[in-house]
Amino acid sequence: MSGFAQNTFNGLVSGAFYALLALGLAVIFGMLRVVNFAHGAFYMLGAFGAYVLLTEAGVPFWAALVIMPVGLGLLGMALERVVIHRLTKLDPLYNFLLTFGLTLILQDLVKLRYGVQSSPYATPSQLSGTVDFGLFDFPTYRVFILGFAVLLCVVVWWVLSRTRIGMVVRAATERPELTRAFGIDVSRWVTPVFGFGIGLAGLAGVLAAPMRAVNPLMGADLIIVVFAVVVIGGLGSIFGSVAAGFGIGLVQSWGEAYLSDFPIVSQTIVFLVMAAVLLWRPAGLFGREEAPA
Amino acid sequence: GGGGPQSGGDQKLTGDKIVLGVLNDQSGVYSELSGKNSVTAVEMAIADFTAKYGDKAVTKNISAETADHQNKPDVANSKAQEMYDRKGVDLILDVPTSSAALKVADVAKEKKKLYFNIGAATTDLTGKSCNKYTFHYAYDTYMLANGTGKTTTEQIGKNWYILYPNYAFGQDMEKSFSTAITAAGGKVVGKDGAPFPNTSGDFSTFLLKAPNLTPKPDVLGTMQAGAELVNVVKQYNEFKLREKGVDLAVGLMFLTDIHSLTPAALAGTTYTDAWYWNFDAKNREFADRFQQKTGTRPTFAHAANYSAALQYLEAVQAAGTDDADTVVKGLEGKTVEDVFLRNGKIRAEDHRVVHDAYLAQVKPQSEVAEPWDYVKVLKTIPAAEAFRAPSADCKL
Amino acid sequence: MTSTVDTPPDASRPAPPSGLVAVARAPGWVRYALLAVGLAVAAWLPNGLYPAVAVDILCWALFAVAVDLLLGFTGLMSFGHAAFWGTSAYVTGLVAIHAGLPFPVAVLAGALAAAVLAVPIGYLAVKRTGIYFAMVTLAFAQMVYYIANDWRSVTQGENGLQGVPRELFGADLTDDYYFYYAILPIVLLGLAAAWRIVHSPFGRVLVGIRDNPARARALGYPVHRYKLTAFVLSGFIAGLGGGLFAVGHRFVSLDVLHWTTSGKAVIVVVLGGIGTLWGGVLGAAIVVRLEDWLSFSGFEAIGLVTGGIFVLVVVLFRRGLWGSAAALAHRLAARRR
Amino acid sequence: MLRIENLSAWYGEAQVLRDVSLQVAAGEVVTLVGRNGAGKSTLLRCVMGLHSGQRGTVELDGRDIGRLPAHRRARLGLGWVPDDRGSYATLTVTENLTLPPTVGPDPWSLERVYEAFPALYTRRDSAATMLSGGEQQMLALARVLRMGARLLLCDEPTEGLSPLLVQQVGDLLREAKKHGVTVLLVEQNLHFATGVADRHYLLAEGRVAEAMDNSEVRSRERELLAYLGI
Amino acid sequence: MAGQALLSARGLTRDFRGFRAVDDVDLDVAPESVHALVGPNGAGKTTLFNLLTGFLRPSGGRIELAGRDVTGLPPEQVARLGVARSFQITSLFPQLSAREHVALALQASSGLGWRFWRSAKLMGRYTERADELLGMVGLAELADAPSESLAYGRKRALELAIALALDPKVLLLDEPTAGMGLEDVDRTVELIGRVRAGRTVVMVEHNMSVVGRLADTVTVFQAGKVLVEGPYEQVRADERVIAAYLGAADAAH
Ligand SMILES: Nc1ncnc2c1ncn2[C@@H]1O[C@H](COP(=O)(O)OP(=O)(O)OP(=O)(O)O)[C@@H](O)[C@H]1O
Ligand SMILES: Nc1ncnc2c1ncn2[C@@H]1O[C@H](COP(=O)(O)OP(=O)(O)OP(=O)(O)O)[C@@H](O)[C@H]1O
Ligand SMILES: [Mg+2]
Ligand SMILES: [Mg+2]
Repeated sequence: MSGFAQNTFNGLVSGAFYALLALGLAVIFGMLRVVNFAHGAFYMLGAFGAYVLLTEAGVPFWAALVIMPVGLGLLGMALERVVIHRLTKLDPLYNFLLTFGLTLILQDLVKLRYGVQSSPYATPSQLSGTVDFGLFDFPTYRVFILGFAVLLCVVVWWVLSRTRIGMVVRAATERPELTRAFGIDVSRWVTPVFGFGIGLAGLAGVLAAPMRAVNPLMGADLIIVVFAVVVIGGLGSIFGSVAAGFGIGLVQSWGEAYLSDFPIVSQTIVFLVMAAVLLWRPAGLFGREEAPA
Repeated sequence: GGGGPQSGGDQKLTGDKIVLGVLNDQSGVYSELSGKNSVTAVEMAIADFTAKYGDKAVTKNISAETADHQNKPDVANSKAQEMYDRKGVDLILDVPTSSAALKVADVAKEKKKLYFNIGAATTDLTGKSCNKYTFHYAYDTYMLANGTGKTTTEQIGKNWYILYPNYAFGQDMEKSFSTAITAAGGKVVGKDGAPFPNTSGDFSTFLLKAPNLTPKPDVLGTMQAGAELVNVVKQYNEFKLREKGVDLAVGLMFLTDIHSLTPAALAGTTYTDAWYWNFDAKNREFADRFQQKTGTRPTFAHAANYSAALQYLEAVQAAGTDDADTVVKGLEGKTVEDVFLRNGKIRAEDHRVVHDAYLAQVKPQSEVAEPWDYVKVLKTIPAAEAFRAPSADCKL
Repeated sequence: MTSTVDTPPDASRPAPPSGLVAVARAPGWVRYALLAVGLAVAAWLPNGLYPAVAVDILCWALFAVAVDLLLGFTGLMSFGHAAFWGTSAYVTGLVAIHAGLPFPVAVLAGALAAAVLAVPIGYLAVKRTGIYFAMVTLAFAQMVYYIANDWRSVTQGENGLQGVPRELFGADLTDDYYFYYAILPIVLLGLAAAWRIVHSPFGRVLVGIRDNPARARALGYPVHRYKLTAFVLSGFIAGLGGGLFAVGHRFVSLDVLHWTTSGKAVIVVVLGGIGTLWGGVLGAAIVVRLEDWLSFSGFEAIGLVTGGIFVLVVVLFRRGLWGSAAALAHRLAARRR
Repeated sequence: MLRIENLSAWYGEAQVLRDVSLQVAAGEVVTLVGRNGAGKSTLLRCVMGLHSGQRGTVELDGRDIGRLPAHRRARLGLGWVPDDRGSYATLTVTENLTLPPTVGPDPWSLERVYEAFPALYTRRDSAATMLSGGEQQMLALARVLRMGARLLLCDEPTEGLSPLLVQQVGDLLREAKKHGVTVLLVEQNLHFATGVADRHYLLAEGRVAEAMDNSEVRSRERELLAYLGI
Repeated sequence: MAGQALLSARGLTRDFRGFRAVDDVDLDVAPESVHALVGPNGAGKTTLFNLLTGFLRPSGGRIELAGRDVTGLPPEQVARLGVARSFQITSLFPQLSAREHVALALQASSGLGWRFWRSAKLMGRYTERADELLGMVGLAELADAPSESLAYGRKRALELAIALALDPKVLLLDEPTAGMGLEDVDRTVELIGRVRAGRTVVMVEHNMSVVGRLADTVTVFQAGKVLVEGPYEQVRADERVIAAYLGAADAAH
């Protein structure tokens, strides 16, 4: 029984990473109609940045947790200004391709400077203990991650659905010209949202640094799974992405624990779920049916 | 090496030169443990050879070529062909990644040119895929598993939980480990194949399971490599398994892995090493020279590349020709000794190059006296035991 | 599935990458001259390039053209075409190894297998369009990758399928130089087939569907079935390329199924020019040659270059090489008139 | 209030407006009539600052706004009802209405909008593009009223509306006019146009062919209809 | 009545997330008649069109075409059974020329669209007929212009040409004259008058003069339900219709 609880807890923790990444993707997609392939690369930059800050400037984890998301967010904003926004008028595929290219570039830049070997990053000392849950104990750091991620998801969801921001940005990306004609300076809204989404990826990266291997490729394969997560939850649905993120984390964890005799199943389970969802609800579990194409 | 130099008059070198080709990963996951620094090692071998023989050398025109195979077998295939055909390469060295390694073996066989594999672990190179022109240096899955599995069982603990990545390499390792452990009187109380590649980077399901098995395992044997190994170790520490009495043994680990994980994370971990830079004075001398050129300490792959290049040149020197068949004949059955090969022998039956191996243990951070000096050697595994007997599958 | 039509076809969404470019409307002699030049270059290629590289270019040209058939002419960007390229490579390899048939037969079997696989994947994927389609195909291809990875008894897993023979009625094809000429006709046939598809009544319907699927349905065209057919045809052509690639390298590795392979195929198409068909051939030649050169150059960051190309093309000249050249020629011609 | 001087506009190489000059005084309702393709919609887009290939002067209250970006123009009190209705698929009806900021002295409240267009109230939580054609038309008009724009640029606001609603829109425009709102109206329906407008410009082949007042339009109705049709 | 109707609906209903857009509608369209659907905006006319043409699945009820049950068939199959439609909001292929549009429509009824191994030149066989149809709607000179460059009114005309190209038994026209100048309206009315021979036409139209000139039967909808049905003059004078739809001023006029 405690085994099951532990596996569940673990599933939620790895789900927290999916959720945070999916959330960033969903914010960017929902608002800007851009599928950001480079999301995994920014996650990697977040983790790497934390490592570099620590080793080259002695900046501790807690400071990195603020500095990296902000810094990457600014980088994201610059990126949006310089290239992304030129392409929003075109088919979304172009931005997909652009960010794909960007992924290759970012990975290689880091690789050139720091090599491919994983870099060390220790758990912050305040969180290096374990928390006793009666039935089982659990690393404090994981408990922290879970709490932090849930809090963040709730806050983001609240801001975007309960304030004007979400509405304006959606309008601005759907019909930039028209929106401008209503007296809204589109770029002032869209750019920060893109930066924010990137910042979320960076944040997930910093959080991952003490737990996961920090290397230039850490986001590469992960992003495909996150894509599947987002398709399952409903692309652009904030709630759906977060829910699917945690859900897939759970399913994978259980799959690994109880289906270990069928490695092929536990490995492809995300995609199987995706296929089923596509058959049953092509728009994703929480996605709205788009105006048909 | 034996055999005196031939007189300078009747050299039979193609193009009157020797070209050594280093084909490996220069941009991917193996680029640090081998990569470009292996080229430097090969260049050192050329320099040492030239210095040794001076004017008596079979030629002074020895050079190194290199290409990046990006861990892609199809790239390795084209590059290997191109090296042999166009760049006049006489010997291809290194080639990590089993699929690429096996492919290049094919090319070598077809082009009838020499190939010393160093970077790949698959025993197929000396098993069903062996051929006349291919030699396997340094290490293989059997050596890793046998060394660590047997010695750790004897010296550290009998009950094992094995975690392996679910693909060819991991499955081979798991089998070899289980065999070695059982043979040494140990027991595998549990084993799990983790998804490979493990995109989530999470191994906690398995790590949590380990201490709850009955009987409780003494050792967690992980077969993961590279970044996955880093993940396993980080999470091993997170869940405080060492404190719970489960020691860590690693299937395949390079010096660079220890460096990136830090000895603090790995202290007490055992693994089998093919060579260690600070083992003795001879090794250290080589390591110092290497560090001058590259700024870092050599991994066993670097040393093996040096050794392989050197032994090839010696063989050519002895044969007086770079004709592949002649050189192969000279190499087969030869016993060799150099900075890398201790009690080395080039087996004629399957072209396995056997030598001493070492069971190593990572020192606690407090004992690390100088950068990169991370391990102590617990035991030297004699060459005769370290590698498997020639396989019946191999028909040269 | 609900669907409504009383919304503008896509006021909110801009038109997909444009197709039919100037060359198709160029005067006949220009087209014949281009064709002649193209054939001449193809016939000369292995004399100027390392033959193994030339063989790769041919295979990738087929692959790129297959991807463009979907992207440029049906408006569907498959980011998972490695599934078909790779499946065909494996099937070709297995048939060649175990049945000892002449390699064109093995390749045909591989391409058919790819086409068969394209049916279920296409069936699910064509339910979605645009970016969703890209993500869904990407995910399914990854699934095929994992299956091949785990199905060791057949695929040999990580080690790859070694020793695929180049059997052709006992002819000695070990030299890539001759092998190149042995596969050239097959490749040309594949390219001609793609050209024919694009310029067929079927192709016209595809373009219509690409631009306004609801309208096409109202005309009586079963849109999903057309898309699926295009998907399968594209899978077949990609499979031809993949099968030849397997025979060309005489082995098959898991890489043929990896998502980076799909990504590379799209790079090739975008560089050549989406919706230009021949742009893919040009793109293949450049990318393959460039990668070959880079891996000997000692420059470590190949991704920097391919990624850089990608960004530049997408930002600065979206028409790609072929498209830009065609547009330029068109403008010059118009000015003269 | 609005003065346009020698305005020309192009789509690529094709010129669609040729030296158009016209004026709209404050509080006036002026229609722009012309055959399909005469360039009426393009003219409105030029005024709004949404057309890139243009040359000429556009003045609002004596101030040259020709160089201002669209959102700055809107802030000066311009409200645009686009010919394609401009509904946002990703916003609900209420969001469509509350999206634009208020830009004038007399914005309508949401309640007032819903009172005037009960149909919108019942559909308030649907995505705007799911509305019927006519409902979307109402939404587009309601939106600029809610902004409180001083100068409305309406592109065929009665297209697709039922007769009853057409009357209502007429009433609305007259009402707005009473409150000092200025309207530049593109309209095909002469009958409707004469009902609400003070003056009319006839646009033909990108030029202003004639300026007329109501009585003139009524007396020449047959002739104009024939012209507009040919 | 039901027996003679070419197109008929029984109890047709459609919900959108709890909102009932079409509510238990019975409709019979007599063969070779012109049947007009009118009603306030949002009454459900377009939704009814979408149901009849298969673009929407009904939530309840049944649709018959010439006695055959066509409920729930996908749009392409409905189209193949001889039901052509135009769209209320213009829906064209932006990059194709007017002629290509019509050719594509003409080809739809043949199996030619599947011939991926034949030359597109085969489609040349439709040029003559396409030009003829374009001439009918007044687009002869614009046959080569890409449809995105056509002004709105021209696009409406092209919609009509496309629908005609399908040579349908039943022609469903959603506001065919919306956005047209008066002359174009006259031309369109005259055109519909011409093509109705041997066909059944169902149209949604707000322009009552067009309805008056063409329609044999008029059905007035309100809030998803049939309010009144009958000949034009009778419907026009109906109190309920005036109150709900026409408004007093227009009725007087
Ligand atoms: N995006 C475009 N590209 C090229 N030409 C265009 C474009 N939009 C409009 N045109 C052309 O510009 C001219 C004027 O178009 P505009 O839409 O202003 O006419 P209009 O008077 O509003 O017509 P309608 O009454 O049909 O709305 C037309 O000839 C049209 O073909
Ligand atoms: N896909 C949909 N989702 C939700 N509501 C819808 C959808 N389609 C239509 N509706 C609603 O159904 C009702 C009927 O719409 P419909 O388009 O059929 O009206 P109509 O009679 O054609 O009106 P108009 O004359 O304005 O075109 C409207 O209130 C509309 O908002
Ligand atoms: Mg207009
Ligand atoms: Mg309608």
